[in-house]
Amino acid sequence: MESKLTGLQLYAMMLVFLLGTSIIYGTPRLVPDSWLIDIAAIVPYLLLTGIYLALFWTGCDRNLYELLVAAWGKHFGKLFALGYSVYFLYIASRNLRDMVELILTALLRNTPSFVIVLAFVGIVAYAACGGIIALGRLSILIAGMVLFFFVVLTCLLYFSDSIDLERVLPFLSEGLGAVAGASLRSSIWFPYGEVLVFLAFGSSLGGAKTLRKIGLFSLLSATAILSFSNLLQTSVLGIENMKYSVFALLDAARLINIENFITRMDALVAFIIIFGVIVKSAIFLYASAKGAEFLFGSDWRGFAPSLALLIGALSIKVSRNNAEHVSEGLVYAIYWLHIPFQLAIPLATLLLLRLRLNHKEA
Amino acid sequence: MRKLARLVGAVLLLGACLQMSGCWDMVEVSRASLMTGLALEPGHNGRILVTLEVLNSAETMSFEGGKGGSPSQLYSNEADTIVEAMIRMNEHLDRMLIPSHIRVIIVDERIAREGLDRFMDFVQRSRYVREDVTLLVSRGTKASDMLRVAYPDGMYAGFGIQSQVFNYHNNWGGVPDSFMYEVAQSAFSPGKELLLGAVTLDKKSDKEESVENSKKLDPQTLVRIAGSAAFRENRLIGFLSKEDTRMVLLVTNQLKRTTVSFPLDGQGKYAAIRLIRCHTSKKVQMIEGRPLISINVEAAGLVASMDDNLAIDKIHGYEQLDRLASEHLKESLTATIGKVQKQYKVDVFGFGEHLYRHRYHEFMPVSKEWNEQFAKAKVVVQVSVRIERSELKSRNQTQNKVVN
Amino acid sequence: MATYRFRQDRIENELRAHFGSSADLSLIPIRLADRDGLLCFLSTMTNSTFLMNNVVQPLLQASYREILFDSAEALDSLRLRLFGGLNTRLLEDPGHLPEWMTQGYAGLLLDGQDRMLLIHVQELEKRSIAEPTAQNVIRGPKEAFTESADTNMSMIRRRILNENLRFEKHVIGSKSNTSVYLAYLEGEADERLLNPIREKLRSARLTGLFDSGGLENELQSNRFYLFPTTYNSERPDSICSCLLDKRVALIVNGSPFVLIIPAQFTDFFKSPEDQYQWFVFGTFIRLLRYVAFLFSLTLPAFYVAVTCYHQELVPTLLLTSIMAQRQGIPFPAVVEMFLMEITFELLREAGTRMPRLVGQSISIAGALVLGEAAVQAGIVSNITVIIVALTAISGYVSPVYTFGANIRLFRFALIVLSSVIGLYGVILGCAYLLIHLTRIETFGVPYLSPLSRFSGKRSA
Amino acid sequence: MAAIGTLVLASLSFALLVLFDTLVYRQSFFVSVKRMFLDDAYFNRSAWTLLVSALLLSCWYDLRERPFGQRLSARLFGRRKDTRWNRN
Repeated sequence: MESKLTGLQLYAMMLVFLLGTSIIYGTPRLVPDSWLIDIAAIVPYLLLTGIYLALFWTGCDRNLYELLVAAWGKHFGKLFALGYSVYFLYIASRNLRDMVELILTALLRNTPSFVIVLAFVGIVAYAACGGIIALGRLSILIAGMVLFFFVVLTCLLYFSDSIDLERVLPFLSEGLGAVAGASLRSSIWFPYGEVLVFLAFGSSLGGAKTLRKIGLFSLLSATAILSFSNLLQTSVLGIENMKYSVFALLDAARLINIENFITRMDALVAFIIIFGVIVKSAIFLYASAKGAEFLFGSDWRGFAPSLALLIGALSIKVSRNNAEHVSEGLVYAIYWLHIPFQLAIPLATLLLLRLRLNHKEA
Repeated sequence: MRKLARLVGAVLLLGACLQMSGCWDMVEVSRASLMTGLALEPGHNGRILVTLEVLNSAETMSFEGGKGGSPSQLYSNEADTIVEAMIRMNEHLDRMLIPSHIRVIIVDERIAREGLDRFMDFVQRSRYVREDVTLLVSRGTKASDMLRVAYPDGMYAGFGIQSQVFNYHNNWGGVPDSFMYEVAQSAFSPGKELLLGAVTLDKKSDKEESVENSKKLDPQTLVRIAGSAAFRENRLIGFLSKEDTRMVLLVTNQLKRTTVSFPLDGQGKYAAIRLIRCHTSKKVQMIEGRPLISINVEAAGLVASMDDNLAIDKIHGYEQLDRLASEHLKESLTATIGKVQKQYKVDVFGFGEHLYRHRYHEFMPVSKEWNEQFAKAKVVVQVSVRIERSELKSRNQTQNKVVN
Repeated sequence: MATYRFRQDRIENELRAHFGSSADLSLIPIRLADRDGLLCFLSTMTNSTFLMNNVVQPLLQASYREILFDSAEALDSLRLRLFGGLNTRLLEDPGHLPEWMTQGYAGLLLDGQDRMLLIHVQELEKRSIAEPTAQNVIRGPKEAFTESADTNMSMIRRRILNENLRFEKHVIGSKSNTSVYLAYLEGEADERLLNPIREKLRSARLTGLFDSGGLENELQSNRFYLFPTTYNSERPDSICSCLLDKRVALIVNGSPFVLIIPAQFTDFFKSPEDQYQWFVFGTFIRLLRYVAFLFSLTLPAFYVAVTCYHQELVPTLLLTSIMAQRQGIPFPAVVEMFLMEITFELLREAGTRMPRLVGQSISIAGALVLGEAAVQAGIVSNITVIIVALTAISGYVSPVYTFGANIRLFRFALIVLSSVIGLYGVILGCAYLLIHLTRIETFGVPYLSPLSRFSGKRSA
Repeated sequence: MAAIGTLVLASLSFALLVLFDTLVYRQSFFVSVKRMFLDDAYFNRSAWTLLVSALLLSCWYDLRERPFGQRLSARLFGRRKDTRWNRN
């Protein structure tokens, strides 16, 4: 009864998914040329998505949780599936926390975060309950809006002549090695590794061949947009200024000033980021609801609203202040969550499945 | 099934509102008033005296129902930090203050000498203060006197000063546009020191300032632009004259349009050239430990006035004028750079930043004491002014004799 | 049981009992040769002159010609020879007679026959084809549908001279028995779309149906949809263009508005005039409609959010003039906005419900006097009146009138949201609307379907 | 089953948060458990209301599965067959 996602819907969904929260903070600025980080790390991304595609191809249209049970047997499989559900919930709560921070800084100051989280969670639950097809159509609209937003932002910045490409220099001041290191250390997991979530949709992805073609294409365009956004921020704010600004894109958008009338564009940035985070959180919620359905039996629509509220509760408790939030994400989350769940387990599952496949054929 | 999710959204949203009732960020506009100007002076024992210009919107020009009262009032308060002083304004002000529309921040000379860091953090961190706020240094007078100047027909001091600096910068270039944004830029980018606009006050009579005498033929007190203020590590070290500031803007490519007047042949005859577009390309390199700065200025202009009857209907006339203009510009440019090198020893031209950007490995070893390096740098200036047209008349009308 | 023999007097008493003392029942005893006969019909439903010329006259003349009225096949010969051209039918069971009479049939009865002859002589006063009132255009046909389904069908048939055009008749309403015609192009409309509609029409539980509006709720699969999922129009040319576009039309007898299923979001912004003009101008106007839709939805909420919550998003000069105007206004911005919105709704409702002559003066006087006086008295600020007027006007830009009603409801919701959590509420309101739009499906066709044509079966 | 599922997921994710707190603040597991659940109760109130409503919602969803629940929900939200609205 789950109908297939069309190509365009899948492309838009992956694009918005990849851009969702990484627009807010931009790639972590460990190296002066932060806009190179995304481009430098294209090869590792392709390897990572290659694993997922191979997993999907061998699993022939079964979703992630079924593959886990098929590879690891009933008990271990269920354990890993539980782990993945919690992992998706954790990432969703981190995304939600990113957005709440932006709202509390850019738009509202005294509103308690409870209200913001609650309103947002209601919307995400409603979006996720619509099923994957409605989410696909929604992300087409939002992908269009995000692209339009970047075009408008660049034109406005250009006309208020605050773009100065001189600020991008000195080019590769710390050499290519530093950039590659930074991209491996942080950027490969944060926006790109999470494409794993699409495996959880299984049959509604429309076949492995289309997934490979479209997945690759959306990955490349997401990298292009992200590095363009970083380049824009660097050319407007300058490398050093960007290092200490919490929301770099927001600071860049604040510099728009045309004839003292078209100014103060913070709302435009907040508008786009909220939509991006809605889609991303809805996808994560849908994936973990599917996991819960797989593990506990009852229909996933029953889980979606309560898991959404759970994400809300987690996002309030995930970190006490901004510094902890960022450091937790950059250092601890990578070693304790991203590497095992995005690299180790999928690779092991792939190998096990291949072994079982050869064993059965032999 | 979908009813469930919709029910969840609706019930919980309502529940939340009831639980914490009230609109947290609501500011009723008719009960609030705008902060449009900020003046900072040293207060008693190390505290900061903050003077705020609060707008009385009923009197501003946009509302014809005004009863002719002064469009803005000044309130001042003293505290250890600026934020606290601003927030505590309600000690003697009944309305809620909206900080997001400050147009001008005037820093007193005495505070600037101690260093800007003390108050820069709040201004950059707060989302209310925009990046295009004009930051000025008051020269020779108290900062709060600047905001006391009255402007005719409902114009308030904050807006007046900002448009004065804006127009002066665009038409003649004697003052940098000194946005808040530049403080952050110069603080971070190595090799470029901060240059802010400086304003002063010339008071004809010390009568108390009021709206009436702003309507008189020659207003008593006026805000005058006094060139610019040079900083080293965010500490004021000196003021530059308007002519020197124009040359600094020329080098940093911030000069929009200007008028240069130069002597023609020494007997008190002058020509004025209106420069429409000027562009400077810099080349900075370290030659055996000593920076060599070569500047190439190109400018396009038109003849504004000419006392002598140069033959500018002929080609050689234009070439002569070009040559004269270029030489004059070159002299004043080298003079300014020499003066800044000797007197202030601070690189407000951004040569260090250019070296940092283009020759990163040459700059890093000297980055710590770049100002000293700049002081002993060798400067080569090359100017080429191209005068394109002489507007309506070609020769000087008054001196044309029928028979000569 | 023995075949039932019709007796004139018994039928007469039955009909009188059945129709009671209703004035329009007319029973005319006639004598054919040596047989007694009865002509029964409802005078309001039949055209008496037509009846006299085409039925009674031939009968009387025929009575002394050679037609034998006592033979069993008398009715058959009568039917073929005398009433060849008319739509006639034979009836065995007298119980159904009243039902046929209400549909405009005249019953001819001969004593002793086992069957009765029914002649279709229905002829109702119809309104002539007039100009459209709700959706008028400058360039384009000026014909509009009328109340009678037959003329509407003829207007469609006139435009689409295609043998595949089908009109399926359905009867709806347990008490009113209104006839509803399902119009579609064979081969164009998809079976996956037709069957659910037929099934829905059959299972409609309405007691009476007097306008296509009543049918809209029935066809909507989920009552909580904020947006209308059936397009209605009184212009035959827009209906015909929809029919060619693989869609199905529903013509309700007695309603000038014809329904189109399934409708998409973009239909409500298409006016037929766009195709008849230069396409560039057409697209520009259509873009303008979308902008007006956004304006009428979010402008008041955006104004409230920006003036009350995010003053830093307003350029300084604009904010100073807003503040200058709002000096001394007793209400906070939210209450003021609500007041003005409700007064405008009041004015609009009064304007339409008032009889045509008085209506014009009320709406103009109301808007001017109320607006001006309120501002003079200092209850409302000028800028609020401007904003409310702008939103009210841009609410009517959509060619389909019913679409405007939904926007107005959601506008109030957005104002409440923006008064509680400011711009964040407005953004979330728009997000909810967007998600809602992408989730609406009518009969398997997604509401924003131009983005994705038939996306397979209905998702769960 | 939905209630149990949500409960398990909630407890596991909170355990994950506590694990991260121990790592980031380099304090013992029990200290971070105390800080997470017991300290500054006023600010935690919002998180607990969300958590409790999540669990209540999943219980309500379980209830709807059972026949008793269906009858209850039909009466509360169900759409009465011939509402006055339709019988115009």
